Amino acid sequence: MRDVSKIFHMGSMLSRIRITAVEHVSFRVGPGEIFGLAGESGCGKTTLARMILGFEEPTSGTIALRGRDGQPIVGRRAWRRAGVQAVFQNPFETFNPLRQVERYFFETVQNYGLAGNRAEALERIERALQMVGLSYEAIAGRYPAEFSGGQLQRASIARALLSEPSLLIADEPVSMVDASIRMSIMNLFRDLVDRLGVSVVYITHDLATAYYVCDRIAIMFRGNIVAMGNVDKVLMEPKHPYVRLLMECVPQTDPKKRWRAKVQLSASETEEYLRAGCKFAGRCPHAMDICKQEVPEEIYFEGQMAKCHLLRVSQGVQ
Amino acid sequence: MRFVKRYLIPRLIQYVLVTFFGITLVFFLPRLMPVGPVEKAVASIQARGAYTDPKAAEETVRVLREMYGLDRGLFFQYLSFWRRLFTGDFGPSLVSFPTPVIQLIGASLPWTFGLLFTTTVLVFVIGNFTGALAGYFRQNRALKILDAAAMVLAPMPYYIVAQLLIILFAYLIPVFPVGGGYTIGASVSLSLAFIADVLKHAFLPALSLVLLGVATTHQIMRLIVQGVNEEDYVRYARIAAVRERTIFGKYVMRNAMLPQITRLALSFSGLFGGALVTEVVFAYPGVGLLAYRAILASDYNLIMGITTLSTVALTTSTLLMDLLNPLFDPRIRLI
Amino acid sequence: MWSVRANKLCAAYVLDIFGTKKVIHAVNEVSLELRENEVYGIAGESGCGKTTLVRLLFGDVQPPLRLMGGRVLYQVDGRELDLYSLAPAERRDLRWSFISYVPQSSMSNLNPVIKVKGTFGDVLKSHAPHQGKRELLERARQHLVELGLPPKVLEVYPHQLSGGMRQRVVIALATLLSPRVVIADEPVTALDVVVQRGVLQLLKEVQERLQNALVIVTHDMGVLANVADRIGIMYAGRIIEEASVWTIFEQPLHPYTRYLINSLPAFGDKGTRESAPGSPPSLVELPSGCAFHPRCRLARDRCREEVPEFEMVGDEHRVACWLVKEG
Amino acid sequence: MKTLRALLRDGRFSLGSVVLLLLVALAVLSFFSPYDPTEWRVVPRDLPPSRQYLLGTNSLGQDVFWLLTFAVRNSIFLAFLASTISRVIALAVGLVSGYSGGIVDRVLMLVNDGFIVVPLLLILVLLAMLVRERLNLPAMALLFGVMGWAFDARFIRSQILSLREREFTYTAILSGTPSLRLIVNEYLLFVVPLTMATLIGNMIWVTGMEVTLAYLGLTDVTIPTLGTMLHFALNYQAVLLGLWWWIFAPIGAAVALFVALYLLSMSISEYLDPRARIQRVGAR
Repeated sequence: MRDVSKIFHMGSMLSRIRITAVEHVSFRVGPGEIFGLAGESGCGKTTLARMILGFEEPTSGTIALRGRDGQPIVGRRAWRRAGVQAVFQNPFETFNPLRQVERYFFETVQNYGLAGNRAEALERIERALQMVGLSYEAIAGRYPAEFSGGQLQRASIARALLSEPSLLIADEPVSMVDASIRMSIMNLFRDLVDRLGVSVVYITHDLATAYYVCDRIAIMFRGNIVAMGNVDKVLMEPKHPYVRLLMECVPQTDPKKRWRAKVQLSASETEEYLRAGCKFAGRCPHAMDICKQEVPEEIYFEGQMAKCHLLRVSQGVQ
Repeated sequence: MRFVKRYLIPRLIQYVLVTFFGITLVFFLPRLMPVGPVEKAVASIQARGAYTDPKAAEETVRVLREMYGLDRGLFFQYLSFWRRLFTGDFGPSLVSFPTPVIQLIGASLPWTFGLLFTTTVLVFVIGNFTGALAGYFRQNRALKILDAAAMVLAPMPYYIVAQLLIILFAYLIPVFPVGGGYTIGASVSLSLAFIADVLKHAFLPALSLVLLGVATTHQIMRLIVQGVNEEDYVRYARIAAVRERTIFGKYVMRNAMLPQITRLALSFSGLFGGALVTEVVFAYPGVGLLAYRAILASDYNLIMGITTLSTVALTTSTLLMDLLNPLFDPRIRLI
Repeated sequence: MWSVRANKLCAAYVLDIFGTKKVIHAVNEVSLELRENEVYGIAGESGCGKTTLVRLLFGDVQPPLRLMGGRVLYQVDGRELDLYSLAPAERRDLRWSFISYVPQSSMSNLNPVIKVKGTFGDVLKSHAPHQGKRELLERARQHLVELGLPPKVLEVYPHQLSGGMRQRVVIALATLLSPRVVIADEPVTALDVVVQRGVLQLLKEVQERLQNALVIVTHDMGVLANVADRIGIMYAGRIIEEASVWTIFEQPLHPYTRYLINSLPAFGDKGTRESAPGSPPSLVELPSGCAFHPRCRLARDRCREEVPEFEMVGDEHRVACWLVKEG
Repeated sequence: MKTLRALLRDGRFSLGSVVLLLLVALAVLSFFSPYDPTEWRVVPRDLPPSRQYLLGTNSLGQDVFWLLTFAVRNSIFLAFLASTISRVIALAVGLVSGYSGGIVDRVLMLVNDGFIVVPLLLILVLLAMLVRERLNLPAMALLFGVMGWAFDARFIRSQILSLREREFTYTAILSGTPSLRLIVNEYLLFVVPLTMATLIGNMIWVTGMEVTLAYLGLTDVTIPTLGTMLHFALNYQAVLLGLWWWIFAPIGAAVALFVALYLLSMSISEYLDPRARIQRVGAR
């Protein structure tokens, strides 16, 4: 059986301006799972993605990865070949506008030694493109500007799949794609997970699509994961006050569920990063003294995790 | 405090490093040449030994060898170069032996400084003004002619423009003197007549610098203003029907000036190079002419002194502009 | 009562890119009406011409954009004015006092080198040239207090404000002279959900206070579901369906609108959503007939040949689709 | 081809290229010269322009027109060679510095800034003074090339810095492309056109410096260039003697060369900067 799992354990990742971008974040993604990583801009989700991809080194902590065959992956090259690949936000930027799209496919095949000759390479490329609903013929000899955004995003996914990685990082893959074809890309991810058993980390600020596609989800706030668990639990029965606030603010696409109450806005973002204790304490309607002093611990119950002092008090859980 | 930590201290460190490295370059580059500078100077003195006092020549050679530690390693020479630099000692000049180099430079400096300061200010004011107008009113005929003139002038070397000015205003229409700092024989004093004389002599050198400086500044400012004109805040102010005059002054100009202030140091260093050449063409008694005399006589000490001090002057002017910048840009002041 | 009426507006960008002439038909025969005390939402994907439409309503037509036909009428204090037959000075006078604009939220809508009060002062001064500086400042301060914003924002530079606060300051700036129409173009696009909600809240509050017309242009149907009263759906430079927010979400008629609404993910419902096939057309080469026909599963011959008319099909509900018309 | 046609629609570009082509044609003519430019007293002295001596003759007994053809040839050759050398250095420093970042970047940029802050004219004068006797064209090109790269290296580096942050860089990394190949594959196409524009700008600088050094008498005066021609004209008091053709021939050619190159570089860099291009469109 293929068993893909990743265990993250990382400590304070110091960025240049000495603001902790990601703090003591741990989670694991199982094989064939879509794991959502959601939060507002600047919550550290992109830094986290860059660390998983190996573009940045964690200051402390470790990241482990297993291939589709269940073996642990070591080494930079293998990490990206059998380990983790990515799909980016802007499909028009994913490929160099001055180069033909197909060249990235051949380079990937060649650099990772995935095929012995050109015929094999072509076959492999064709297979990957078929999986996303394209064909080699459709991309041959064309430059990025000659595609639509949706096609390019599919091509980008196909390229990521070439080396049969165990994990796909999708960083806001649909936010730049036209609304009318967004869902077809989301459906594609679901389809790929079901068919290939690849895992996906879906990074987004959009909770609605995350709810649609994810199995489990982690909500990040100012470098911390404040809630994590099954997507239905975390989003539909939010325990952490921040998640509750988020859910209230997501504009529901139904005029029957219009907003009523007013919301309070955060003062300054840097201030929240530097805050000791719970980073959300400044805006939390239920903040207590302890929230401003101590970082809350992880509390597990009913299949979800939340970091909140309030929960310990009200639930009495460890 | 954040300003000091994020802006001031990095700038100061940068200043020290770049100055250090620049002077190091000045020291090592000549030594990478197939002919060593000191050997060359020694040779040229020895060559002249035939018709100068042989004792004095020998003395010079001895002093030079000792001073540069010629018989010791390069690193030792480098260290002693720095040691002497900190005491302002560049050794004796070879042309006017044994007058110290620093004294010669000191005597020429006011002339060059006066010329440079005046022209830099004029270039900044005139070039930015015409450039801004040309960038803002892009359809204006007169300004388009100005653009064309700037386009032809900008790439010229200072030397050619200076030469043309001499031919034009000193030979063909002799309204200005051909060269010099003041009429030879005039008594140096602070009288009105003398000052007028000095200004008359400085006019053509200054004009050549101003013409070229304005042409370049004009073109850059025009491009900057065209860019700023497309910025969101300018378009938004225009949509909000803010008066054109206010938009030009407070929205376009204020923002377009920021890069120009940063560039001022660069413009200064460009004019400095120009001044060196212009002074030679007009025999204007500044540092440039001094350097020229040093070249003719292979006066290595003097050239090294001038080059080193110029490096310090240029890095310092950059630092000054960096320090001035926050006064105009709140985004730097209030990081 | 209506305040702005657009009649068969057509506009195009005429580009001359080193000799090759390129015409982008950004807005085609758009007619709409903005009424007092309503929030009108314009929805569409990127490149559908919605920003151009806004510029036309506003009278901000500069090369390479060209008005190719149609009229825009303003109803100012009971008088009907034809925007494009007004003198430039008259048009300028209507800006901010009758119609004003909230641009896409970005860092750069406020002059970075002057304090916020400077920008407020400049706008006020241009419309009330005889008032003193102190008076103007007081007026700006009062306005901010009315909107529930801290007046101390006047004393800082734009870069010292957070993104959400900056956008709210811009909203305050746009409503300084109590305009009858406020047009907001993607006012919350770059903002996080919590801030987004705050900004929308402010827009809505101001609208309720002034009882004027607010136009929100966005690609985010969720935003419109929450604040709009009526919605116009744009596709390839045309409004293809217009109805009240309830009708649009519950009984969309145009196939494009249907795809759009039905593909929206919703909490509590994980059922599969289908996107429309294909991708939006380029405005340079529009398909013949109905621009949506290449992506429409129900397209008939007529759809390929004739542009459907934009017709009333029910109470305040207009659609441009042959299928709807022919049943 | 499309690019060339687009550029030719810009009046500045076509004017610049016409003038430059004329100058190149003049330079080519030197190969058919009846005289050896290094020899003196081959024609009568101080003759004004005439049918026989198109641009007159000088006090050294040389035909100014044919001398000019050599001068233009040598000056253009020198400028091109020197600028090519400095472009190679600038590209290497800019690409490596911009892509690798970190300590490599810092050290390279320190060197770079050192070259920017030193008064180049003085240094060149100093160096030329030392090797005056050996300063033939290739040596001079090397000297100018080694001194004139710093500004554009910084420019190229800033381009790379912004390219490095674009997503396709990460696509290439994820495709397993090694660093060196990545720089060549992904960035060179972006940087080369800009480098060409700086090449022309640098040629202006080199020619200006050559003229200046020659005027100061620091180059090998036996090689005819625009600078040495001027040097002789001034040394023989051509202005005072009224031999205007002698002095205006090199000045005219130099001015034409400067303006032509400048027009080309302005036009090309504006074409390459899409923002400026949009403005051009908007203006019509």
